[in-house]
Amino acid sequence: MSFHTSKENGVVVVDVDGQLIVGNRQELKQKVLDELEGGERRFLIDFANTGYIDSSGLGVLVSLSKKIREQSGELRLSNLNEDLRTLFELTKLDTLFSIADSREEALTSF
Amino acid sequence: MSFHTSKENGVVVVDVDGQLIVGNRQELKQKVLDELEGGERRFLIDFANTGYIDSSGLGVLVSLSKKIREQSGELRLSNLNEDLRTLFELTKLDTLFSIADSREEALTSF
Amino acid sequence: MTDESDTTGTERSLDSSAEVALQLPSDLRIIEAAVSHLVSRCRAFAFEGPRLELNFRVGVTEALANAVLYGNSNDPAKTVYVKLKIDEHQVVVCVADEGDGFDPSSVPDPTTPENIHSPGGRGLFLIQHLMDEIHFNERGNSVRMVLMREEPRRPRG
Amino acid sequence: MTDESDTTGTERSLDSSAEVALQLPSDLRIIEAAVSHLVSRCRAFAFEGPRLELNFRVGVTEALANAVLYGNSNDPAKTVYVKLKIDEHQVVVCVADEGDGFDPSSVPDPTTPENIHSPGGRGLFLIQHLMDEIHFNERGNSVRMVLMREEPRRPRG
Ligand SMILES: Nc1ncnc2c1ncn2[C@@H]1O[C@H](COP(=O)(O)OP(=O)(O)O)[C@@H](O)[C@H]1O
Ligand SMILES: Nc1ncnc2c1ncn2[C@@H]1O[C@H](COP(=O)(O)OP(=O)(O)O)[C@@H](O)[C@H]1O
Repeated sequence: MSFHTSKENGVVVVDVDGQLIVGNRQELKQKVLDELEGGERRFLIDFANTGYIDSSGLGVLVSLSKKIREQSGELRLSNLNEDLRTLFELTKLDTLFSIADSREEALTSF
Repeated sequence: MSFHTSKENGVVVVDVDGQLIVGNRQELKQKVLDELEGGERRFLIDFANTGYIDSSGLGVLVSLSKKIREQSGELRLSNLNEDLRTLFELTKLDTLFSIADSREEALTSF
Repeated sequence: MTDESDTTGTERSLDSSAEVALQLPSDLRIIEAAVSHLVSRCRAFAFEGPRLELNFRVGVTEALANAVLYGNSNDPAKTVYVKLKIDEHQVVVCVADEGDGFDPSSVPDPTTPENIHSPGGRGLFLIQHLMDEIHFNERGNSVRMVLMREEPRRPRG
Repeated sequence: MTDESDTTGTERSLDSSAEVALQLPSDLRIIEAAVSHLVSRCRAFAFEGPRLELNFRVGVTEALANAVLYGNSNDPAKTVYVKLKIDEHQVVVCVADEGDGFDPSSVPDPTTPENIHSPGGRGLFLIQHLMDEIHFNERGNSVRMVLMREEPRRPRG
Protein backbone atom coordinates (compact mmCIF):
# COMPACT_ATOMS: atom_id res chain seq x y z
CA MET A 1 0.00 0.00 0.00
CA SER A 2 1.21 3.48 -0.76
CA PHE A 3 -0.03 6.96 -1.52
CA HIS A 4 1.66 8.79 -4.34
CA THR A 5 1.18 12.53 -4.76
CA SER A 6 1.78 14.58 -7.89
CA LYS A 7 0.73 17.98 -9.20
CA GLU A 8 -1.13 18.29 -12.51
CA ASN A 9 -2.44 21.64 -13.81
CA GLY A 10 -2.59 23.14 -10.34
CA VAL A 11 -4.36 20.09 -8.89
CA VAL A 12 -2.81 17.87 -6.21
CA VAL A 13 -3.44 14.32 -7.42
CA VAL A 14 -3.19 11.49 -4.91
CA ASP A 15 -3.01 7.92 -6.18
CA VAL A 16 -4.14 5.27 -3.72
CA ASP A 17 -2.21 2.08 -4.46
CA GLY A 18 -3.65 -0.86 -2.55
CA GLN A 19 -6.12 -0.59 0.30
CA LEU A 20 -7.51 2.51 1.97
CA ILE A 21 -8.41 1.13 5.38
CA VAL A 22 -8.25 1.69 9.10
CA GLY A 23 -4.55 0.80 9.23
CA ASN A 24 -3.38 3.49 6.79
CA ARG A 25 -6.07 6.16 6.57
CA GLN A 26 -4.07 8.54 8.82
CA GLU A 27 -1.28 8.56 6.29
CA LEU A 28 -3.60 9.74 3.50
CA LYS A 29 -5.20 12.29 5.81
CA GLN A 30 -1.85 13.74 6.85
CA LYS A 31 -0.59 13.92 3.26
CA VAL A 32 -3.62 15.89 2.09
CA LEU A 33 -3.76 18.14 5.17
CA ASP A 34 -0.07 19.00 4.71
CA GLU A 35 -0.75 20.10 1.14
CA LEU A 36 -3.81 22.05 2.26
CA GLU A 37 -1.73 23.82 4.89
CA GLY A 38 0.89 24.48 2.20
CA GLY A 39 -1.73 26.48 0.30
CA GLU A 40 -3.06 23.91 -2.16
CA ARG A 41 -6.82 24.09 -2.79
CA ARG A 42 -7.63 21.64 -5.57
CA PHE A 43 -7.41 17.93 -4.83
CA LEU A 44 -8.10 14.81 -6.81
CA ILE A 45 -7.95 11.38 -5.24
CA ASP A 46 -7.62 8.70 -7.89
CA PHE A 47 -8.69 5.13 -7.15
CA ALA A 48 -7.52 3.46 -10.37
CA ASN A 49 -5.16 1.21 -8.39
CA THR A 50 -7.21 0.77 -5.23
CA GLY A 51 -8.19 -2.66 -3.97
CA TYR A 52 -10.84 -1.87 -1.42
CA ILE A 53 -11.93 0.85 0.99
CA ASP A 54 -13.42 0.24 4.41
CA SER A 55 -15.63 2.48 6.54
CA SER A 56 -12.61 4.28 8.00
CA GLY A 57 -11.37 4.99 4.51
CA LEU A 58 -14.75 6.41 3.56
CA GLY A 59 -14.74 8.39 6.81
CA VAL A 60 -11.38 9.94 6.05
CA LEU A 61 -12.65 11.08 2.65
CA VAL A 62 -15.70 12.68 4.30
CA SER A 63 -13.57 14.52 6.81
CA LEU A 64 -11.01 15.67 4.21
CA SER A 65 -13.78 16.93 1.97
CA LYS A 66 -15.13 19.01 4.85
CA LYS A 67 -11.71 20.44 5.76
CA ILE A 68 -10.96 21.30 2.14
CA ARG A 69 -14.34 23.01 1.68
CA GLU A 70 -13.73 25.06 4.85
CA GLN A 71 -10.66 26.49 3.08
CA SER A 72 -12.76 27.16 -0.03
CA GLY A 73 -11.03 24.31 -1.79
CA GLU A 74 -12.41 21.41 -3.76
CA LEU A 75 -12.00 17.63 -3.56
CA ARG A 76 -12.86 15.29 -6.41
CA LEU A 77 -12.62 11.55 -6.79
CA SER A 78 -11.97 9.50 -9.91
CA ASN A 79 -11.71 5.98 -11.26
CA LEU A 80 -13.93 4.16 -8.80
CA ASN A 81 -14.37 0.65 -10.13
CA GLU A 82 -17.73 -1.09 -9.88
CA ASP A 83 -16.99 -2.54 -6.42
CA LEU A 84 -15.93 0.81 -5.00
CA ARG A 85 -18.94 2.52 -6.53
CA THR A 86 -21.15 0.00 -4.74
CA LEU A 87 -19.66 1.15 -1.42
CA PHE A 88 -20.35 4.81 -2.18
CA GLU A 89 -23.89 4.03 -3.28
CA LEU A 90 -24.67 1.80 -0.28
CA THR A 91 -23.54 4.51 2.12
CA LYS A 92 -25.14 7.28 -0.01
CA LEU A 93 -21.75 9.00 -0.15
CA ASP A 94 -22.11 9.19 -3.94
CA THR A 95 -24.43 12.15 -3.20
CA LEU A 96 -21.72 13.93 -1.19
CA PHE A 97 -18.75 13.67 -3.55
CA SER A 98 -18.01 14.85 -7.01
CA ILE A 99 -17.00 11.60 -8.71
CA ALA A 100 -15.53 11.50 -12.22
CA ASP A 101 -15.11 8.41 -14.38
CA SER A 102 -11.57 9.23 -15.40
CA ARG A 103 -8.67 11.25 -14.13
CA GLU A 104 -8.72 13.45 -17.25
CA GLU A 105 -12.42 14.20 -16.86
CA ALA A 106 -11.86 15.12 -13.21
CA LEU A 107 -8.88 17.35 -14.00
CA THR A 108 -10.58 19.34 -16.77
CA SER A 109 -13.74 19.90 -14.71
CA PHE A 110 -12.08 21.85 -11.87
CA MET B 1 8.43 3.00 11.68
CA SER B 2 9.77 5.37 9.05
CA PHE B 3 12.96 6.35 7.26
CA HIS B 4 13.66 10.03 6.95
CA THR B 5 16.29 11.25 4.51
CA SER B 6 18.05 14.62 4.55
CA LYS B 7 21.20 16.09 3.08
CA GLU B 8 23.87 17.60 5.33
CA ASN B 9 27.21 18.90 3.96
CA GLY B 10 27.04 16.65 0.92
CA VAL B 11 26.15 13.58 2.96
CA VAL B 12 22.83 11.76 2.62
CA VAL B 13 21.65 11.17 6.20
CA VAL B 14 19.02 8.52 6.81
CA ASP B 15 17.26 8.44 10.18
CA VAL B 16 15.78 5.10 11.15
CA ASP B 17 12.74 5.75 13.33
CA GLY B 18 11.53 2.55 14.94
CA GLN B 19 12.60 -0.94 13.94
CA LEU B 20 14.86 -2.01 11.10
CA ILE B 21 13.63 -5.54 10.50
CA VAL B 22 12.62 -8.07 7.92
CA GLY B 23 9.27 -6.33 7.29
CA ASN B 24 10.72 -2.97 6.26
CA ARG B 25 14.36 -3.50 5.26
CA GLN B 26 13.48 -3.28 1.53
CA GLU B 27 12.23 0.24 2.05
CA LEU B 28 15.57 1.39 3.49
CA LYS B 29 17.46 -0.45 0.79
CA GLN B 30 15.43 1.14 -2.00
CA LYS B 31 15.78 4.63 -0.52
CA VAL B 32 19.56 4.40 -0.34
CA LEU B 33 19.94 2.72 -3.74
CA ASP B 34 17.82 5.45 -5.35
CA GLU B 35 20.14 8.10 -3.93
CA LEU B 36 23.18 6.12 -5.04
CA GLU B 37 21.77 5.89 -8.54
CA GLY B 38 21.05 9.63 -8.40
CA GLY B 39 24.79 10.22 -7.96
CA GLU B 40 25.14 10.49 -4.18
CA ARG B 41 28.28 8.86 -2.74
CA ARG B 42 28.39 9.70 0.97
CA PHE B 43 25.87 8.10 3.29
CA LEU B 44 25.26 8.20 7.00
CA ILE B 45 22.65 6.01 8.65
CA ASP B 46 21.74 7.34 12.08
CA PHE B 47 20.25 5.03 14.70
CA ALA B 48 19.46 7.59 17.41
CA ASN B 49 15.76 6.72 17.20
CA THR B 50 16.02 3.04 16.43
CA GLY B 51 14.35 0.42 18.61
CA TYR B 52 15.96 -2.77 17.45
CA ILE B 53 17.56 -4.34 14.37
CA ASP B 54 17.20 -7.97 13.36
CA SER B 55 19.45 -10.12 11.20
CA SER B 56 17.72 -8.91 8.01
CA GLY B 57 18.34 -5.34 9.05
CA LEU B 58 22.02 -6.12 9.64
CA GLY B 59 22.06 -7.91 6.28
CA VAL B 60 20.69 -4.92 4.44
CA LEU B 61 23.41 -2.73 5.95
CA VAL B 62 26.07 -5.20 4.79
CA SER B 63 24.70 -5.29 1.27
CA LEU B 64 24.30 -1.49 1.05
CA SER B 65 27.83 -1.00 2.29
CA LYS B 66 29.08 -3.29 -0.50
CA LYS B 67 27.03 -1.55 -3.22
CA ILE B 68 28.16 1.88 -2.06
CA ARG B 69 31.81 0.82 -1.99
CA GLU B 70 31.48 -0.56 -5.53
CA GLN B 71 30.61 2.98 -6.62
CA SER B 72 33.59 4.34 -4.66
CA GLY B 73 31.23 5.74 -2.08
CA GLU B 74 31.26 5.53 1.69
CA LEU B 75 28.73 4.41 4.30
CA ARG B 76 28.95 5.31 7.97
CA LEU B 77 26.76 4.54 10.93
CA SER B 78 26.13 6.62 14.02
CA ASN B 79 24.34 6.67 17.37
CA LEU B 80 24.17 2.96 18.08
CA ASN B 81 22.94 2.58 21.62
CA GLU B 82 24.36 -0.11 23.90
CA ASP B 83 21.84 -2.75 22.79
CA LEU B 84 22.50 -2.14 19.11
CA ARG B 85 26.24 -2.17 19.68
CA THR B 86 25.86 -5.59 21.28
CA LEU B 87 24.32 -6.86 18.04
CA PHE B 88 27.19 -5.51 15.94
CA GLU B 89 29.75 -6.97 18.31
CA LEU B 90 28.09 -10.39 18.53
CA THR B 91 28.01 -10.67 14.74
CA LYS B 92 31.48 -9.10 14.39
CA LEU B 93 29.97 -6.50 12.07
CA ASP B 94 31.61 -3.80 14.20
CA THR B 95 34.79 -4.73 12.31
CA LEU B 96 33.12 -4.12 8.93
CA PHE B 97 31.52 -0.74 9.49
CA SER B 98 32.78 2.67 10.33
CA ILE B 99 30.71 3.50 13.43
CA ALA B 100 30.70 6.96 15.02
CA ASP B 101 29.34 7.84 18.43
CA SER B 102 27.47 10.90 17.24
CA ARG B 103 26.05 12.26 14.05
CA GLU B 104 28.38 15.28 14.17
CA GLU B 105 31.44 13.10 14.59
CA ALA B 106 30.35 10.97 11.64
CA LEU B 107 29.66 13.99 9.43
CA THR B 108 32.98 15.72 10.07
CA SER B 109 35.00 12.54 9.50
CA PHE B 110 33.95 11.99 5.85
CA MET C 1 4.63 -26.20 26.11
CA THR C 2 6.24 -28.84 23.93
CA ASP C 3 8.65 -28.79 21.07
CA GLU C 4 7.22 -31.84 19.32
CA SER C 5 6.19 -31.40 15.73
CA ASP C 6 2.54 -31.79 16.64
CA THR C 7 2.48 -28.25 17.99
CA THR C 8 1.73 -27.39 14.38
CA GLY C 9 -2.04 -27.18 14.34
CA THR C 10 -3.68 -29.60 11.98
CA GLU C 11 -6.68 -28.56 10.04
CA ARG C 12 -9.75 -30.53 9.20
CA SER C 13 -9.63 -30.46 5.45
CA LEU C 14 -12.34 -32.74 4.14
CA ASP C 15 -13.33 -32.35 0.54
CA SER C 16 -16.43 -30.39 1.41
CA SER C 17 -15.41 -27.93 4.12
CA ALA C 18 -12.43 -26.30 5.78
CA GLU C 19 -11.87 -24.43 9.00
CA VAL C 20 -9.37 -21.76 9.94
CA ALA C 21 -8.65 -20.38 13.41
CA LEU C 22 -6.51 -17.32 14.10
CA GLN C 23 -5.55 -15.76 17.40
CA LEU C 24 -4.22 -12.32 16.65
CA PRO C 25 -2.51 -9.54 18.53
CA SER C 26 -5.02 -6.73 18.86
CA ASP C 27 -3.28 -4.32 16.53
CA LEU C 28 -4.63 -2.36 13.56
CA ARG C 29 -1.43 -3.12 11.66
CA ILE C 30 -2.31 -6.81 11.34
CA ILE C 31 -5.72 -6.31 9.74
CA GLU C 32 -4.59 -6.19 6.14
CA ALA C 33 -2.47 -9.33 6.50
CA ALA C 34 -5.22 -11.18 8.37
CA VAL C 35 -7.78 -10.35 5.69
CA SER C 36 -5.39 -11.42 2.88
CA HIS C 37 -4.80 -14.69 4.71
CA LEU C 38 -8.51 -15.42 5.06
CA VAL C 39 -9.13 -14.44 1.43
CA SER C 40 -6.42 -16.79 0.23
CA ARG C 41 -7.87 -19.60 2.33
CA CYS C 42 -11.25 -18.95 0.66
CA ARG C 43 -9.63 -18.90 -2.80
CA ALA C 44 -7.99 -22.25 -2.06
CA PHE C 45 -11.55 -23.46 -1.66
CA ALA C 46 -12.55 -22.09 -5.07
CA PHE C 47 -14.41 -19.08 -3.76
CA GLU C 48 -13.59 -16.01 -5.83
CA GLY C 49 -15.01 -12.93 -7.55
CA PRO C 50 -16.52 -9.69 -6.25
CA ARG C 51 -18.33 -11.34 -3.33
CA LEU C 52 -14.92 -12.35 -2.03
CA GLU C 53 -12.97 -9.24 -3.06
CA LEU C 54 -15.55 -6.71 -1.88
CA ASN C 55 -18.20 -8.18 0.43
CA PHE C 56 -15.94 -10.55 2.34
CA ARG C 57 -12.90 -8.27 2.51
CA VAL C 58 -14.80 -5.22 3.69
CA GLY C 59 -17.05 -7.14 6.11
CA VAL C 60 -14.13 -8.88 7.79
CA THR C 61 -12.03 -5.71 7.87
CA GLU C 62 -14.84 -3.88 9.68
CA ALA C 63 -15.34 -6.62 12.23
CA LEU C 64 -11.60 -6.82 12.96
CA ALA C 65 -11.29 -3.04 13.26
CA ASN C 66 -14.19 -2.90 15.73
CA ALA C 67 -12.75 -5.76 17.77
CA VAL C 68 -9.37 -3.99 18.01
CA LEU C 69 -10.57 -0.42 18.49
CA TYR C 70 -13.69 -0.81 20.64
CA GLY C 71 -13.81 -4.34 22.02
CA ASN C 72 -10.15 -4.40 22.99
CA SER C 73 -9.82 -0.61 23.49
CA ASN C 74 -6.81 -0.53 21.13
CA ASP C 75 -4.73 -2.32 23.79
CA PRO C 76 -1.97 -4.26 21.99
CA ALA C 77 -1.69 -6.73 24.88
CA LYS C 78 -5.18 -8.04 24.06
CA THR C 79 -6.14 -10.72 21.56
CA VAL C 80 -8.67 -11.04 18.74
CA TYR C 81 -10.09 -14.48 17.95
CA VAL C 82 -11.13 -15.37 14.42
CA LYS C 83 -12.77 -18.51 13.13
CA LEU C 84 -13.66 -19.19 9.54
CA LYS C 85 -15.53 -22.10 8.08
CA ILE C 86 -16.04 -22.47 4.38
CA ASP C 87 -18.07 -25.10 2.53
CA GLU C 88 -19.51 -25.36 -0.95
CA HIS C 89 -22.37 -22.97 -0.20
CA GLN C 90 -21.10 -20.31 2.19
CA VAL C 91 -18.37 -18.92 4.37
CA VAL C 92 -18.97 -18.23 8.08
CA VAL C 93 -16.59 -15.92 9.97
CA CYS C 94 -16.64 -15.27 13.72
CA VAL C 95 -14.67 -12.41 15.22
CA ALA C 96 -14.49 -12.17 19.02
CA ASP C 97 -12.77 -9.70 21.30
CA GLU C 98 -12.07 -9.45 25.02
CA GLY C 99 -14.37 -6.47 25.56
CA ASP C 100 -17.63 -5.91 27.39
CA GLY C 101 -19.66 -5.85 24.19
CA PHE C 102 -22.27 -3.31 23.12
CA ASP C 103 -25.81 -3.10 21.88
CA PRO C 104 -25.73 -3.18 18.07
CA SER C 105 -29.35 -2.01 17.85
CA SER C 106 -28.29 1.31 19.39
CA VAL C 107 -26.06 2.21 16.44
CA PRO C 108 -27.74 4.88 14.24
CA ASP C 109 -28.24 4.71 10.46
CA PRO C 110 -25.27 6.51 8.85
CA THR C 111 -27.15 7.37 5.65
CA THR C 112 -29.68 9.82 7.12
CA PRO C 113 -29.21 13.56 6.42
CA GLU C 114 -28.09 14.17 10.06
CA ASN C 115 -25.45 11.44 9.91
CA ILE C 116 -24.22 11.46 6.33
CA HIS C 117 -21.52 14.08 7.09
CA SER C 118 -20.10 12.15 10.04
CA PRO C 119 -16.60 10.76 9.58
CA GLY C 120 -17.55 7.57 11.45
CA GLY C 121 -20.36 5.14 12.04
CA ARG C 122 -20.44 3.18 8.76
CA GLY C 123 -18.77 -0.05 9.88
CA LEU C 124 -21.70 -2.09 11.13
CA PHE C 125 -23.85 -0.70 8.34
CA LEU C 126 -21.40 -2.05 5.76
CA ILE C 127 -21.27 -5.45 7.44
CA GLN C 128 -25.07 -5.58 7.47
CA HIS C 129 -25.31 -4.69 3.80
CA LEU C 130 -22.37 -6.68 2.46
CA MET C 131 -22.80 -9.91 4.42
CA ASP C 132 -25.89 -12.09 4.12
CA GLU C 133 -26.27 -12.65 7.85
CA ILE C 134 -24.85 -11.00 10.96
CA HIS C 135 -25.41 -12.23 14.52
CA PHE C 136 -23.99 -10.99 17.80
CA ASN C 137 -23.71 -13.01 20.95
CA GLU C 138 -25.69 -11.69 23.89
CA ARG C 139 -22.76 -9.85 25.41
CA GLY C 140 -21.94 -8.20 22.10
CA ASN C 141 -18.23 -9.05 21.96
CA SER C 142 -18.52 -11.74 19.29
CA VAL C 143 -19.94 -11.33 15.82
CA ARG C 144 -20.78 -14.14 13.43
CA MET C 145 -21.12 -13.26 9.75
CA VAL C 146 -22.37 -15.47 6.95
CA LEU C 147 -21.69 -14.83 3.27
CA MET C 148 -23.19 -17.06 0.59
CA ARG C 149 -20.86 -17.82 -2.31
CA GLU C 150 -23.56 -16.80 -4.76
CA GLU C 151 -25.85 -13.81 -4.37
CA PRO C 152 -29.04 -15.12 -2.73
CA ARG C 153 -32.04 -14.91 -5.03
CA ARG C 154 -34.34 -13.40 -2.44
CA PRO C 155 -33.66 -9.73 -1.71
CA ARG C 156 -31.95 -9.24 1.63
CA GLY C 157 -34.12 -8.21 4.60
CA MET D 1 -18.52 -22.48 15.05
CA THR D 2 -20.52 -20.74 17.73
CA ASP D 3 -21.39 -17.20 18.54
CA GLU D 4 -21.44 -17.68 22.29
CA SER D 5 -19.25 -15.40 24.33
CA ASP D 6 -17.04 -18.30 25.32
CA THR D 7 -15.42 -18.22 21.89
CA THR D 8 -13.17 -15.67 23.57
CA GLY D 9 -10.22 -17.75 24.67
CA THR D 10 -9.60 -17.68 28.35
CA GLU D 11 -6.13 -17.60 29.69
CA ARG D 12 -4.68 -19.38 32.65
CA SER D 13 -3.50 -16.46 34.68
CA LEU D 14 -2.38 -17.75 38.04
CA ASP D 15 -0.26 -15.49 40.11
CA SER D 16 2.92 -17.28 39.14
CA SER D 17 2.67 -17.93 35.42
CA ALA D 18 0.82 -16.93 32.27
CA GLU D 19 0.41 -18.46 28.83
CA VAL D 20 -0.26 -16.86 25.48
CA ALA D 21 -1.13 -18.62 22.23
CA LEU D 22 -1.21 -16.93 18.83
CA GLN D 23 -2.11 -18.37 15.44
CA LEU D 24 -0.90 -15.94 12.85
CA PRO D 25 -1.21 -15.47 9.12
CA SER D 26 2.17 -16.27 7.63
CA ASP D 27 3.01 -12.73 6.57
CA LEU D 28 6.13 -10.64 7.24
CA ARG D 29 3.91 -7.63 7.84
CA ILE D 30 2.57 -9.07 11.09
CA ILE D 31 5.92 -9.67 12.75
CA GLU D 32 6.34 -6.26 14.34
CA ALA D 33 2.82 -6.33 15.79
CA ALA D 34 3.20 -9.90 17.02
CA VAL D 35 6.48 -9.08 18.76
CA SER D 36 4.99 -5.94 20.39
CA HIS D 37 2.09 -8.02 21.62
CA LEU D 38 4.34 -10.65 23.19
CA VAL D 39 6.54 -7.95 24.72
CA SER D 40 3.56 -6.25 26.29
CA ARG D 41 2.37 -9.58 27.68
CA CYS D 42 5.79 -10.04 29.26
CA ARG D 43 5.74 -6.50 30.65
CA ALA D 44 2.35 -7.18 32.22
CA PHE D 45 4.21 -9.92 34.06
CA ALA D 46 6.85 -7.50 35.30
CA PHE D 47 9.55 -8.59 32.91
CA GLU D 48 11.38 -5.57 31.52
CA GLY D 49 14.76 -4.09 30.62
CA PRO D 50 17.33 -4.91 27.93
CA ARG D 51 16.81 -8.67 28.12
CA LEU D 52 13.23 -8.02 27.02
CA GLU D 53 13.88 -5.13 24.62
CA LEU D 54 16.89 -6.68 22.89
CA ASN D 55 17.27 -10.41 23.54
CA PHE D 56 13.60 -11.31 23.52
CA ARG D 57 12.57 -8.97 20.70
CA VAL D 58 15.36 -9.96 18.35
CA GLY D 59 15.16 -13.69 19.15
CA VAL D 60 11.42 -13.84 18.56
CA THR D 61 11.62 -11.67 15.42
CA GLU D 62 14.20 -14.06 13.94
CA ALA D 63 12.16 -17.15 14.72
CA LEU D 64 9.00 -15.63 13.23
CA ALA D 65 10.83 -14.45 10.10
CA ASN D 66 12.28 -17.93 9.53
CA ALA D 67 8.88 -19.56 10.05
CA VAL D 68 7.27 -17.24 7.48
CA LEU D 69 10.08 -17.14 4.90
CA TYR D 70 11.50 -20.67 4.98
CA GLY D 71 9.11 -22.92 6.90
CA ASN D 72 6.00 -21.56 5.20
CA SER D 73 7.77 -20.55 1.96
CA ASN D 74 6.34 -17.03 2.25
CA ASP D 75 2.88 -18.41 1.40
CA PRO D 76 0.26 -16.11 2.99
CA ALA D 77 -2.29 -18.91 3.11
CA LYS D 78 -0.16 -20.70 5.71
CA THR D 79 -0.14 -20.22 9.47
CA VAL D 80 2.50 -19.64 12.14
CA TYR D 81 1.86 -20.97 15.66
CA VAL D 82 3.27 -19.19 18.68
CA LYS D 83 3.13 -20.17 22.32
CA LEU D 84 4.58 -18.20 25.16
CA LYS D 85 4.79 -19.10 28.80
CA ILE D 86 6.18 -16.74 31.37
CA ASP D 87 6.81 -17.34 35.04
CA GLU D 88 8.87 -15.64 37.70
CA HIS D 89 12.15 -17.08 36.40
CA GLN D 90 11.94 -17.27 32.62
CA VAL D 91 9.96 -16.92 29.45
CA VAL D 92 9.60 -19.81 27.01
CA VAL D 93 8.52 -19.15 23.42
CA CYS D 94 7.71 -21.78 20.81
CA VAL D 95 7.36 -20.87 17.14
CA ALA D 96 6.13 -23.56 14.75
CA ASP D 97 5.51 -23.48 11.02
CA GLU D 98 3.89 -25.83 8.49
CA GLY D 99 7.15 -26.58 6.68
CA ASP D 100 9.34 -29.65 6.28
CA GLY D 101 11.92 -28.38 8.71
CA PHE D 102 15.68 -28.27 8.28
CA ASP D 103 18.89 -29.29 9.98
CA PRO D 104 20.03 -26.39 12.18
CA SER D 105 23.48 -27.92 12.61
CA SER D 106 24.10 -27.40 8.88
CA VAL D 107 23.90 -23.62 9.15
CA PRO D 108 27.41 -22.09 8.94
CA ASP D 109 28.92 -19.59 11.38
CA PRO D 110 28.24 -16.09 9.97
CA THR D 111 31.20 -14.48 11.76
CA THR D 112 34.02 -16.27 9.89
CA PRO D 113 36.04 -14.27 7.32
CA GLU D 114 34.35 -16.16 4.43
CA ASN D 115 30.85 -15.41 5.72
CA ILE D 116 31.10 -12.00 7.33
CA HIS D 117 30.34 -10.20 4.04
CA SER D 118 27.22 -12.23 3.35
CA PRO D 119 23.91 -10.31 3.52
CA GLY D 120 22.19 -13.28 5.18
CA GLY D 121 22.71 -16.11 7.59
CA ARG D 122 22.74 -14.32 10.96
CA GLY D 123 19.27 -15.22 12.22
CA LEU D 124 19.90 -18.51 14.01
CA PHE D 125 23.22 -17.20 15.25
CA LEU D 126 21.45 -14.28 16.93
CA ILE D 127 18.86 -16.57 18.51
CA GLN D 128 21.64 -18.82 19.82
CA HIS D 129 23.53 -15.89 21.32
CA LEU D 130 20.62 -13.84 22.62
CA MET D 131 18.45 -16.60 24.08
CA ASP D 132 19.61 -18.84 26.90
CA GLU D 133 18.37 -22.05 25.31
CA ILE D 134 17.22 -23.04 21.84
CA HIS D 135 15.77 -26.44 20.93
CA PHE D 136 14.34 -27.69 17.67
CA ASN D 137 11.92 -30.56 17.30
CA GLU D 138 13.22 -33.50 15.27
CA ARG D 139 11.56 -32.38 12.06
CA GLY D 140 12.99 -28.88 12.43
CA ASN D 141 9.77 -26.90 11.95
CA SER D 142 9.30 -25.93 15.58
CA VAL D 143 11.74 -24.01 17.72
CA ARG D 144 11.56 -23.58 21.47
CA MET D 145 13.51 -20.72 23.01
CA VAL D 146 14.11 -20.04 26.69
CA LEU D 147 15.16 -16.68 28.07
CA MET D 148 15.89 -16.21 31.77
CA ARG D 149 14.65 -12.95 33.24
CA GLU D 150 18.07 -12.34 34.74
CA GLU D 151 21.37 -12.99 33.02
CA PRO D 152 22.47 -16.48 34.13
CA ARG D 153 25.58 -16.44 36.27
CA ARG D 154 27.32 -19.26 34.42
CA PRO D 155 28.69 -18.24 31.02
CA ARG D 156 26.61 -19.62 28.17
CA GLY D 157 27.88 -22.77 26.46
N1 LIG E 1 -16.72 -5.13 19.14
C1 LIG E 1 -17.26 -4.02 19.67
N2 LIG E 1 -17.20 -3.80 21.02
C2 LIG E 1 -17.70 -2.68 21.57
N3 LIG E 1 -18.33 -1.71 20.86
C3 LIG E 1 -18.44 -1.85 19.52
C4 LIG E 1 -17.91 -3.01 18.87
N4 LIG E 1 -18.17 -2.87 17.54
C5 LIG E 1 -18.81 -1.70 17.38
N5 LIG E 1 -18.98 -1.06 18.57
C6 LIG E 1 -19.66 0.22 18.81
O1 LIG E 1 -20.51 0.51 17.71
C7 LIG E 1 -20.20 1.81 17.18
C8 LIG E 1 -20.42 1.85 15.68
O2 LIG E 1 -19.44 1.05 15.03
P1 LIG E 1 -19.27 1.16 13.47
O3 LIG E 1 -20.60 1.11 12.81
O4 LIG E 1 -18.28 0.11 13.07
O5 LIG E 1 -18.69 2.62 13.19
P2 LIG E 1 -17.35 3.33 13.72
O6 LIG E 1 -16.35 2.25 13.90
O7 LIG E 1 -16.98 4.27 12.63
O8 LIG E 1 -17.73 4.03 15.00
C9 LIG E 1 -18.77 2.07 17.59
O9 LIG E 1 -18.49 3.44 17.65
C10 LIG E 1 -18.70 1.39 18.94
O10 LIG E 1 -19.19 2.24 19.94
N1 LIG F 1 11.76 -22.67 10.09
C1 LIG F 1 12.64 -23.03 9.12
N2 LIG F 1 12.27 -23.92 8.16
C2 LIG F 1 13.15 -24.29 7.18
N3 LIG F 1 14.38 -23.80 7.05
C3 LIG F 1 14.82 -22.88 7.96
C4 LIG F 1 13.98 -22.45 9.03
N4 LIG F 1 14.68 -21.56 9.77
C5 LIG F 1 15.88 -21.44 9.18
N5 LIG F 1 15.98 -22.23 8.09
C6 LIG F 1 17.17 -22.39 7.20
O1 LIG F 1 18.32 -21.94 7.88
C7 LIG F 1 19.01 -20.95 7.12
C8 LIG F 1 19.69 -19.93 8.03
O2 LIG F 1 18.73 -19.15 8.66
P1 LIG F 1 19.15 -17.81 9.41
O3 LIG F 1 20.34 -18.09 10.25
O4 LIG F 1 17.94 -17.29 10.10
O5 LIG F 1 19.65 -16.83 8.28
P2 LIG F 1 18.88 -16.22 7.00
O6 LIG F 1 17.43 -16.14 7.37
O7 LIG F 1 19.49 -14.89 6.80
O8 LIG F 1 19.15 -17.17 5.88
C9 LIG F 1 17.94 -20.34 6.23
O9 LIG F 1 18.50 -19.79 5.05
C10 LIG F 1 17.06 -21.56 5.94
O10 LIG F 1 17.59 -22.32 4.88
